[in-house]
Amino acid sequence: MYSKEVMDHFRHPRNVGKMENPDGVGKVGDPQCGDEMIIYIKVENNIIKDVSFETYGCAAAISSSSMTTEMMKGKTIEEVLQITNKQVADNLGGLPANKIHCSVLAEDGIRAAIDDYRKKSK
Amino acid sequence: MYSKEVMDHFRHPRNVGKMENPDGVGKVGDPQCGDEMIIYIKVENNIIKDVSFETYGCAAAISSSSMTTEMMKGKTIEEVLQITNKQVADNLGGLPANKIHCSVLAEDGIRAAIDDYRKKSK
Amino acid sequence: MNKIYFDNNATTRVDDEAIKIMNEYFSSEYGNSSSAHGMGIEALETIDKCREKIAAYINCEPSEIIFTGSGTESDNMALLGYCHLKKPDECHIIVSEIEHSAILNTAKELQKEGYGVSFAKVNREGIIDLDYLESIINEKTKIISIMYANNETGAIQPIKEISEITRKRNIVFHTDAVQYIGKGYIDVKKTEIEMLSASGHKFHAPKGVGFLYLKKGIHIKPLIFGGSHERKIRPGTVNVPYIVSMTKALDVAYRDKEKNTKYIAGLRDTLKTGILDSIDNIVINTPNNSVYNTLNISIPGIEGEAMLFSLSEMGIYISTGSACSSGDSKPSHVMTAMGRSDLEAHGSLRLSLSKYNSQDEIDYVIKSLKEIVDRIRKISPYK
Amino acid sequence: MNKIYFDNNATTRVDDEAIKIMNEYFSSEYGNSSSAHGMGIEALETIDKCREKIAAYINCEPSEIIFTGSGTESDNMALLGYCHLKKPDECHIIVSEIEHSAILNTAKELQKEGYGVSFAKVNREGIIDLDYLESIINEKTKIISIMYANNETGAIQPIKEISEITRKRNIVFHTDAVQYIGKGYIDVKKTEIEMLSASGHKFHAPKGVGFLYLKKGIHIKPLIFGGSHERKIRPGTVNVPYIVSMTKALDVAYRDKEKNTKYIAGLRDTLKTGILDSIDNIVINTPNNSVYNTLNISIPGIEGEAMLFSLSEMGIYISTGSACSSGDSKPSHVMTAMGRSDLEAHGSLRLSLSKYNSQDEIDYVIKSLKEIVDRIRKISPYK
Ligand SMILES: Cc1ncc(COP(=O)(O)O)c(C=O)c1O
Ligand SMILES: Cc1ncc(COP(=O)(O)O)c(C=O)c1O
Repeated sequence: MYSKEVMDHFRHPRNVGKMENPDGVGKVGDPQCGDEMIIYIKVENNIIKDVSFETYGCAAAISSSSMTTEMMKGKTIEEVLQITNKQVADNLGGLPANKIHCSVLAEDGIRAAIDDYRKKSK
Repeated sequence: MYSKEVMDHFRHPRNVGKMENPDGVGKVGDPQCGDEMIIYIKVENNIIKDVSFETYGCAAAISSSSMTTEMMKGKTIEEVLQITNKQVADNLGGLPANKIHCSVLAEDGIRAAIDDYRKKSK
Repeated sequence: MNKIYFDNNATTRVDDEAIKIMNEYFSSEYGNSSSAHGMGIEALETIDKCREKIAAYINCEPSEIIFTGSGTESDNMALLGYCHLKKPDECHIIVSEIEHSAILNTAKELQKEGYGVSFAKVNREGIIDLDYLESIINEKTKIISIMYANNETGAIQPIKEISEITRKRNIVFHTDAVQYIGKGYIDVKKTEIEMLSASGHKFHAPKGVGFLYLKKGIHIKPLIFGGSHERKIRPGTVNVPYIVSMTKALDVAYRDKEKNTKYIAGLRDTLKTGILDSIDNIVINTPNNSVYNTLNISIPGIEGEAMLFSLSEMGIYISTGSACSSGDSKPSHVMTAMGRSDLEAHGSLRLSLSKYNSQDEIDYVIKSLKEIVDRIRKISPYK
Repeated sequence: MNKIYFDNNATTRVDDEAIKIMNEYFSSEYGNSSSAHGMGIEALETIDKCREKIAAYINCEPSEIIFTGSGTESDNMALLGYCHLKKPDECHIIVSEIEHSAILNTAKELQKEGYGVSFAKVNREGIIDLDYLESIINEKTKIISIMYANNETGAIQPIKEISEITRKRNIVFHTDAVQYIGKGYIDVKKTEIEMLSASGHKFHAPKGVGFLYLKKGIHIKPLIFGGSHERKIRPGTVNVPYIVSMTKALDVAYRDKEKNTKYIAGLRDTLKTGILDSIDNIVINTPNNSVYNTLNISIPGIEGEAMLFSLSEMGIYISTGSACSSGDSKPSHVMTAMGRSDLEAHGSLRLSLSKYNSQDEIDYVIKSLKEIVDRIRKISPYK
């Protein structure tokens, strides 16, 4: 059902945890639907210096979060805004049809975190 | 399903066959419904001297005919008219509910044969 | 007593391979195909593999196969399900006079509900009269249901010709293939068919499982409501063991088709010749173009139940079109539709064979039949 | 990998005795119960003997038992079948909020067709609120359907009290006893019930067979039409092997009831205590008055599918009331009806045991659950 990559990121998620003094925080999802994702970022010179997440959700949601944070690290703000849910899913070796929304959530999470960062740094 | 008596009378029916010069013939039933019975009688001094039958029908119809002819033999006309379908069925050790109509046919057969005899001997 | 089972159009013995494969699904692979965990996923994969195999046999998509609990249910889903999405006064239905009660009584129910229903006639061979069929089609005709092969006579119907009529007129074509699948090849694309019913127990799978082929784009209203099994068209926990068994039985049927066809057709021909040679005044009700296992004859003047019962006493199991045995008052509607007289209809016997029958059995049946006919003819006013 | 199956409310492993007895009906006693010959009569006698046995277990007449193809079908026959003999505007129906989808979606279908439908509420324990139930009865209320025990929580409903309400008001009472039969005693005379649904695969019989108890004098419209099987209420060739198997499984269930109740309830209590002792912030969703095999808990802040999936990876099979696993968007309607928060509902797990489970399995599950909860809680924003 799940790919090896999904399994790996679910079992050993990267970049887990709340961040102290983040530069931006993106919170997306809805516990009513069974998923919520928080992405924390630290930005230096327009570059994602550090990123972490906390996710409430199924295995696909957790692994999508983990993969997304890995993909964000070291990229410029403009670059991370180019990340699509499709790329996340592809990097995970694909997701089952009924789990695609989890990667969409991750994409939304990136945007929300960047929005928050831009608001705060104005 | 069928009693031993029914089986016996079906396998070895008594008084089978067309009668030459009968005094009365009763024909009842309807091939459309899958059964027809002909009872032939010879009457002497108001007594059934001889009786035979031809029946088209199921095992219950054939054994009812056979039993009925056995019950008629040697009885007076008044006596055979007292024979009921219930007696026929009882003497056969009972009939399944959906086969009771076969014994009714036999009772009708007696009446028809006697009617025919009375008409002819008028 | 040895059992000689010549009633394979009523039901069949389950194939040994189809029994063997099913058993592990009772005690080991017993997951519910709706469960999200490993055992559930395995169960789902199992039935989907079955779906693929069955789809391949009739040349449709796997998603077009819906597993059901019987041929009767498949037939009802097709007919009731299709019509109940249409208004009664906008929907005219045609079924043949010789359909199984699963179609016939369903059509009569629709008639009661206000749908227009017409009945296609057959000729003396028990084969659909195509001209008559065309003549009863009207502008409201939405669905035609005609069986692939008849259960009483084995007569194979002109399915190709009917599908040309329905395709031309844009009418949905349903066929009850319960008596044909596994015995003949079916291709729902080559011969355009929109819906097709099948039942496992006619081809050496268990009783209580079947399927409906429902062409993509054809919508039916479910008969029952509940979970989301079988795309919500047929809810209820999926009967994995029987589906596996049915699939295996179909595999075996098509794997051994050539061999079995030859063998069983051979037995039937010997049976037919043997009966015709030893008993006179026989009417043959099975036409030349028939499934190879069925022989229906009439012995006018002998009521079928008396025959059936006498044979059963000897361990020979057959069926009859006479009423007496079924509690009904009229003889077989199929015999009547074929123009058989009352005596012929009540004297009809169906002998339907399978791969489990033998030449010895055939010989014994011919001999026994002759004896019984002789005995009962003596009793009957019709000789 | 060892399989630890804690999902017995989804489906069960078929009992060995129930497998054994069924097998001879595939290859030897395979007659069609509608056939008039010896093998048919034997098949009919077989199912009628099963009917007698089952009737005795719930204290009804054998003729009041109708064999069906599933619990879903039984439920639909009761609800659709009963209502379809009444006009929509003259018939108000009550079902509970916590019914299985086989009742819930059927009631919603009836609602679409114009019938009045009200939903009975439950309290925080998941038990019917009798005062509320009485308050929604109106003069058109014709039928109330409330389950005997709930499949997600195991909560046993106040069936006796409900039957007193329905009797007093002359309302037909249907109960879905799918999760109760075989685990508790049922007496449809003492506790007056007009219709009752059961499904074999919840008590160690196969999937795809069930029955409906239909009290004499209560009329329902059949869902399907065809032959005269099951008094024309449920046509289709009768599934003799599964009926035999279901009957044997019920025999075994009631024969071993005391022993198994004690054993399984003991396992469940150890499981409950073990979980409560090792994991904090657990909500118990199974009330005291429940079937003895079910434990439903919520671990708020952990989404159920993540748990289910992690356990499944370790060979432990359970179920969850979270949406993610079923493709739906909302969490369990039962949890919501019980006033559970979204996080509680999405974090609900059902562990349902059977006689095939062991103390070792319980210990292993407690340990595994704790490990997984610890791991996933670290990832969750809700600790
Ligand atoms: C032609 C035909 N259609 C439908 C059916 C019904 O199938 P089932 O017995 O599986 O309901 C049968 C046999 O019973 C049949 O012969
Ligand atoms: C309470 C309840 N009712 C009905 C059903 C449906 O039974 P079946 O799966 O046999 O259709 C189930 C289980 O699936 C159930 O738990």
